[in-house]
Amino acid sequence: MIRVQEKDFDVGLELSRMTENHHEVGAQSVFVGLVRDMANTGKISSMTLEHYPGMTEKQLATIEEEAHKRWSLNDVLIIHRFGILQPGDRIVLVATTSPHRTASLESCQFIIDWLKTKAPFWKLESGPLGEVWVDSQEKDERAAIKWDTEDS
Amino acid sequence: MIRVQEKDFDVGLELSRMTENHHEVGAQSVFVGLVRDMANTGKISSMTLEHYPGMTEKQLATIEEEAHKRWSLNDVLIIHRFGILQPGDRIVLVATTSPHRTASLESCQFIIDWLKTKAPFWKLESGPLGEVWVDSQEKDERAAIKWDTEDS
Amino acid sequence: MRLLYFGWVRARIGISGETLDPPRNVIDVYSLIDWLKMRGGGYQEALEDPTLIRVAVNQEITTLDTQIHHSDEVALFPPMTGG
Amino acid sequence: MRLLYFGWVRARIGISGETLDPPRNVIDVYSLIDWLKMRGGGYQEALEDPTLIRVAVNQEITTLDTQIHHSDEVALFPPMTGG
Repeated sequence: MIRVQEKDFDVGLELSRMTENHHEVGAQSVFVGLVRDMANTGKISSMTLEHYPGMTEKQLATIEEEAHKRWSLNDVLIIHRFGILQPGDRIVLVATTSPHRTASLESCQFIIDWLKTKAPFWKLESGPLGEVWVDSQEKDERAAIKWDTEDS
Repeated sequence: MIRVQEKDFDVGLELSRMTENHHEVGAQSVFVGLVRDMANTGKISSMTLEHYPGMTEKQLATIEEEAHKRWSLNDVLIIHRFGILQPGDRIVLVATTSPHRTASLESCQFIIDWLKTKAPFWKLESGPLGEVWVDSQEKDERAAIKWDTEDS
Repeated sequence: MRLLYFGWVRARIGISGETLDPPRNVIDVYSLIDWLKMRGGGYQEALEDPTLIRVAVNQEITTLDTQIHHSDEVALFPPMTGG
Repeated sequence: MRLLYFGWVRARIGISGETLDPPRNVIDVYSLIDWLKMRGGGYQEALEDPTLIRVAVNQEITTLDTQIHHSDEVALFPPMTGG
């Protein structure tokens, strides 16, 4: 399941839903991304997440489908927030369940690497230097590309 | 923090505690292990986790310390249950927080690989053939050894 | 043609989107960018270095040499920073 | 010497632990296993194949050639299956 929303999510509730009454699940791997208070330019006061409505949902659905193709998974959950967030706020939740741990661990990492470079979000940090757009990271590109080459 | 306990744990509560008022955290990676209803011998009715009290805590503390040595982490949490569990019950929670996702993702996987072969637990499944001890998996050995060679 | 701008491309151009009617010689994203830059001001500033620009046509990520048509939704933006 | 048994080693021997006074020629875990096997019954069955046996001395995982003393806590068990 994928969700793009402004409001926060309840991690415990979301994770329980994926495993309750699903006794074929042996492993659940989870990633929670949060707004850090430190940016390159100093302490930030807020972060605005802009996104491309419509395309975001399409991209996330593509990632979800790709994860199911590559691994034997019981379920995939991706929740990505947009809007104005404060330090300590949750940004993203990725969770995958599978009978065995390797599929679940690998697919969770795959999805988060993918989101970094292929989900249409743009981050604007408000800090001591005013508003600064977060640059894409070359290491994020490399992390995402790694999954392409492993595939071929 | 490490905990060895008979009772269940509240995943949402445990994860929130690690990030609330810790605004230096940008990434939290989590693994939840659960009792699957399918074993090699068929559907199981329960699983008994035997452990070595005292040594279990020592081993888990060693793993925690090793993770902190290898990665720059804000926090590590390992909760491992023992006793009689039913299909769908949670067995283990591993969670790591760090400013950046790579440290958190890698250390979480490291810890779960380590636990599989170096935490003194033994699993007894009750199923259609009666009680059967779960064999250690050669692939678990390989997964754990991988971290040794990466280290050297 | 429906145009959408995101991130600092949007901030520099000053609007989040618009519907424009590019001339016939705008056949792909490259020529669209060249045409927009001629409008000057924020467009020139936002699109100055096309190597920094990413594009989606009809909500699919693609390359700057992609052919485009009047009925397309074309979005221009900096590299994405999700997750 | 404090001895502890876990997993199917415990199940086959039939007790979870005991305090024994091994003879002088029991100098390492190998010779402890040999001596225990001579007690027959569950010990023989549990320890028949020493390659399947893992050992901790004073709660530290170690190898079967580790020297042991009367004051040690020695635990014998199958490969661990945590997580």
